[in-house]
Amino acid sequence: MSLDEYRKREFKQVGTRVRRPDGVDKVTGRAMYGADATAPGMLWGRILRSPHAHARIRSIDVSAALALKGVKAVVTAEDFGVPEDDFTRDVQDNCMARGRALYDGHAVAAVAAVDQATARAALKLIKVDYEILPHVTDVDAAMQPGAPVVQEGRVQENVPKGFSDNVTAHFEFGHGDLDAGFAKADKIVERSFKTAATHQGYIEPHACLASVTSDGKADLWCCTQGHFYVRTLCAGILGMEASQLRVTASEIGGGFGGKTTVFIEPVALMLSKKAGRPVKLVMSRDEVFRATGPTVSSSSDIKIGMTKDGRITAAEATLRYQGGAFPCGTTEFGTQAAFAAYDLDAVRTYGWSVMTNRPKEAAYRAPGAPVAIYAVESVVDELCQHFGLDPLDVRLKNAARKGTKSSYGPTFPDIGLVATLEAARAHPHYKAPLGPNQGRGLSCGFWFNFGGNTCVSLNVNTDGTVGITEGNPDIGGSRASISLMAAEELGIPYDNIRTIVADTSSLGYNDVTDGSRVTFAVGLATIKAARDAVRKMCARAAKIWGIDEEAVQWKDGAAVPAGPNAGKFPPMTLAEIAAVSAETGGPIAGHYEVNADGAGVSFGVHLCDVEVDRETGATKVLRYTVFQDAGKAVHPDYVEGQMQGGAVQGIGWALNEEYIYGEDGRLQNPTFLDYRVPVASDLPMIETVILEIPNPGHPYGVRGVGETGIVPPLAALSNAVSHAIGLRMSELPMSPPRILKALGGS
Amino acid sequence: MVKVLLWGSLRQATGGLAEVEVEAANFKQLLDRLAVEYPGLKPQIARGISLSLDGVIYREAWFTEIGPDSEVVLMPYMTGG
Amino acid sequence: MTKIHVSTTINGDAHEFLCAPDETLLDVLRNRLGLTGAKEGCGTGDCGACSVTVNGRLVCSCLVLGAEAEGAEIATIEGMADGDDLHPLQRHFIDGAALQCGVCTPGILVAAKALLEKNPDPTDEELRYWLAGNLCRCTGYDKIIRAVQAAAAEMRGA
Amino acid sequence: MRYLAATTAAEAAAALAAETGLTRVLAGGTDVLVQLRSGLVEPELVVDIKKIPGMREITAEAGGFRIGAAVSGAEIGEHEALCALWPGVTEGVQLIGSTQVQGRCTMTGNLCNASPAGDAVPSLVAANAVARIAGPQGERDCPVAEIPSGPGKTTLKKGEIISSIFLPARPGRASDAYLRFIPRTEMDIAVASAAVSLELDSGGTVKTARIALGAVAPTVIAVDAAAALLVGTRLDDGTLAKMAQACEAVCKPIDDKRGTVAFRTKTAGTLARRAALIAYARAGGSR
Repeated sequence: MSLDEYRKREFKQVGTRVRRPDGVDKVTGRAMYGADATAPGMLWGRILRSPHAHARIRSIDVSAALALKGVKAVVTAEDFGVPEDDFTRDVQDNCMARGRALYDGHAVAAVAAVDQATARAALKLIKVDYEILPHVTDVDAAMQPGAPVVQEGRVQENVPKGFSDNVTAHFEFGHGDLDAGFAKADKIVERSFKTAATHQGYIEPHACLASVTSDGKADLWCCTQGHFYVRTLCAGILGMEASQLRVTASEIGGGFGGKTTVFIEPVALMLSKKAGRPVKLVMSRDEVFRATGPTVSSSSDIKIGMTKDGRITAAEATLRYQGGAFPCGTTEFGTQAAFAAYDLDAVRTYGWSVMTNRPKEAAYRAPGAPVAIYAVESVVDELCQHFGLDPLDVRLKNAARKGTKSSYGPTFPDIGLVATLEAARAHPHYKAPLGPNQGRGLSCGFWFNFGGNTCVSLNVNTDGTVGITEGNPDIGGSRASISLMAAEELGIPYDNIRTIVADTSSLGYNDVTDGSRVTFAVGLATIKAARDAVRKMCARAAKIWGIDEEAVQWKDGAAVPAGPNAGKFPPMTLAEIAAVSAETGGPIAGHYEVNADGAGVSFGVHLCDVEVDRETGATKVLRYTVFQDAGKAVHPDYVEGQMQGGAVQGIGWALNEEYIYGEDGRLQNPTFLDYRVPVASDLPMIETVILEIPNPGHPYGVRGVGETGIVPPLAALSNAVSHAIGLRMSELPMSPPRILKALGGS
Repeated sequence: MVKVLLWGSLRQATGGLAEVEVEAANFKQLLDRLAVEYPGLKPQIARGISLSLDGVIYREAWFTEIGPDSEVVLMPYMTGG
Repeated sequence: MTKIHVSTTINGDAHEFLCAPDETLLDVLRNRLGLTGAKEGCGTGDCGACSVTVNGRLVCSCLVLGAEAEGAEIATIEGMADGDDLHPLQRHFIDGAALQCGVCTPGILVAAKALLEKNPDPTDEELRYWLAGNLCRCTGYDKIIRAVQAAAAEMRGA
Repeated sequence: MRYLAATTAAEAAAALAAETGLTRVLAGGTDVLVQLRSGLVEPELVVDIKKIPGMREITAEAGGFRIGAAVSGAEIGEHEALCALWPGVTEGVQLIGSTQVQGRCTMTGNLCNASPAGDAVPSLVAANAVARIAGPQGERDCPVAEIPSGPGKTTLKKGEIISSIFLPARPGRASDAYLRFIPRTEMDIAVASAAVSLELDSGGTVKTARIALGAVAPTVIAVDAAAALLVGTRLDDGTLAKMAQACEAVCKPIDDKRGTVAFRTKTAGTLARRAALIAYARAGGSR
């Protein structure tokens, strides 16, 4: 595929703040989320989970549960086959433990019953005979030879000898002569960091409604970031043909990466298959925390050398990620992203993937990057402090730009980092005075972004309106953006277009809503589908006018003769062409299918002011400003929303959010009471500055914006706190006890 | 011939070379040649490799054309949240 | 468990239902009455997604037993708009993009309405503390605060 | 589980006394429903006391106030005279949970839940509040401080319920204050807390003082030794520092997911010092 070259243009609709099409449904309580659907004869499912961090399952006796009146089916791992490929098997084993429970909260059995109370009662009748095994939850402990091994036989060929079998993968990136680089430095700072695991914390627990009929057909309704992928996984796990399993994505109550895989869907399908009735399965919050999504926890060592005038001479990072009880798919991204913001002659990053007895990590907004960049940006800040240099000047001096050989290999094309840093430097926030016990921190952030498989249909209705059918769950207003791009391309009002997210039977495969891909890739496909429809409408007009198709062009929502030689015909609008579509050849529709590339990387810079109470260690965020390159902000409200939401998730990560494990390996805080996501009163307004450095790979210049925003807050907060208290913090979260301890107050 | 930059931990499959040269006009040919000439790369190719071509990342497109002067960098298969 | 017969008023309409003694008002609304606008985000009163008012008082319906609804006046998100006329809060939430995924939105709207009835001109800080029991993970609260203030200003006639 | 909406205290007490299985009293339900939800508690009988006359009322009595057991936090916060007389008690109650929880939670429920971290309890203890208890043997009064006996445990006997809490009258120059520490600004359980109640003489010198600490021992504790240090002073910095040390000296907290022993101990002293200053200013003192 050749890249779709960006062309500068004046936008008429893109860039305006239109009302989202799902707005009224969502403010009136009508929108249907995962747990909101019902079906005739529906049963309620419920899952029994391991209370042990690590245990061999000797036997499961379900007879008493099955004997309970109202129980219609019980499912254990024995009901499933064993998939051949590692990936599907891991997903399945995470949904239902096979032989061994690998973490506190790991599913071991499930029931379907006529009501929730009966399902609850049935779980208590299931007898699981566990043999408790030693466990490990800390990343550094899990790497040591002799650590309890979470799973055998998972070590990749790239792992050097001498580690525990929990170390499954090793990555190395970078270039240049480190020794020579460090030799040129006037100061080298080496520091180690730790970060706790956090959860995506979406407010809607996972929920689904599965219906399998005796002829082998199945329907699944679920909240997911990617229902096509749910179909792939579930069909693989249940041995079904994709055509027989139709998956419909409900409205989704947040995902942030955590709803990019399956947890309960295969179980609900199996329960429905065995019970012969529809089964609804809804997770409790406790289950969400114990058995889904968390991101990695990490430990890292950073070494950076700098000259006294602020030039980085060499940089090295070793990043150790634990991704729970299965091989982790996050390490490589953090390891690549660590130094992405810098133009370096000598750089090396090493990544280690480690298994522990914790839930299988799921993607979380720019997976791997926040903790890597947190550690790097902390050390850069420390060096600036050492030399008394302005941290923005130093970042500008070392900033990656067009032509920079990136720390992960490729040479950057047009990127927006310098413009973003300059915007931060010019902003009043950067010069605003600070009071006592206050500090200002800043950090760069980066994410790769990608495009991916996308399939869009655009139907021109006979009344002159347009329906768009796309396949990516709308997680933050994407239907509005997609309609806007179609409106721009077709030259008709936004309100004449309705975009819907179709089920898996309606379109070709669409990748998951992740990688900040939807506005970029679905937008691109929508523009191309619109152009396809335009070409067909021009052909109809050409027929009507009796001229060549090439002699017709599209202008302001109408077909017009391409020039004086084409003949004199009044413009024929989309509505006029649509009205006679039956007479001119039938329905008019545009299509586009692509595996989109050229997403264009995204950079951001965050500025943050905090005040620390030196007697309690409490941190208050006083002011926060986000600068980010959006390429082109199609719907600025929702671009700002991504920047603000990402920033606040990062603030939570920096200050209070953490998975806390006890000595017994059990999660101590699986509630929103003790897993402390930021509440409204914790925060100031989050100011946003959108930069628009067009992405050459998109016709409108769009870059993904969803993920980068969570990357800088960790270091921005840590740097701000470190300045406020005059001590370098190196562990997240910077909870009050940790800060007070650093201050020597307790 | 196309020059291909590998990430560090793949060097063990190429006898320590961080950059190798293979005959390929597109991504598919590149992966196929790499698997033949450096069999140690096969497990990683099976797990997934993305391609950066002149600074633009391609996740999996086999028929992406590679010119003789293109900058070609291998990357682990990209995903996101 | 023997079920309990409950007569109540929901959004101005009389309702009767049977519920188990340990069934929450949230489960009754969602599973017995089809009012799925109130969401269960936690079931323990920590997220506010199930907010409703009972006799004018803002509560988490997950922390109320269905049986306690006997004789009560309950208001849910489904009763907030007057037919096709959206409440100013609802309009400003759409116009101000104060929702992304929207799952916390019903609870926040019900909570914000309860505040404005008590205090038509809250400061940002009062508003943030009032809404502290309504978790939103998407927006960072910025646009929510702005939208509620815009609605409050309109309702004051400012 | 059976649900009983009792209409008299006697009916409630009798039903609770007669039940051989596990029972729970339901006022605001903000703790009871969480327990039910967890599945760890499966009571045979839940007695709702909200329909009992007087349970939802705040009444003036002997210059003080009697607060029915089912009065919600929000209702307490809206009672201007009560808030003026006992600002520390009322601010403590109003710190329980969210606005939504305030719509339901009660001071008495917070007391009977017997968490050492309950936000309503330290101020009640510092205020010398008295609980009125209805039981199978009739009514009795008991100092609030004697109700909790350990985490989740109370001294109430089978069949007994608290029907109201009495806050006594106060002289002119007296006030109280409550502070707690939580990692966020809202929605957390106190990691440490302190309530201080002061009476001043006409010259602004402390005449009597009561200090109670939360979340630093198995129950809320009154720290008389620390309070005694304040008497006869105008809360000079030296006195406050000694008082804070005396508070720290009696702390025996636990290390858990919410805070460390060291943090809880240090913070209890800090909060007691800060709360004392607030109470002092409220009582009309100036240093």
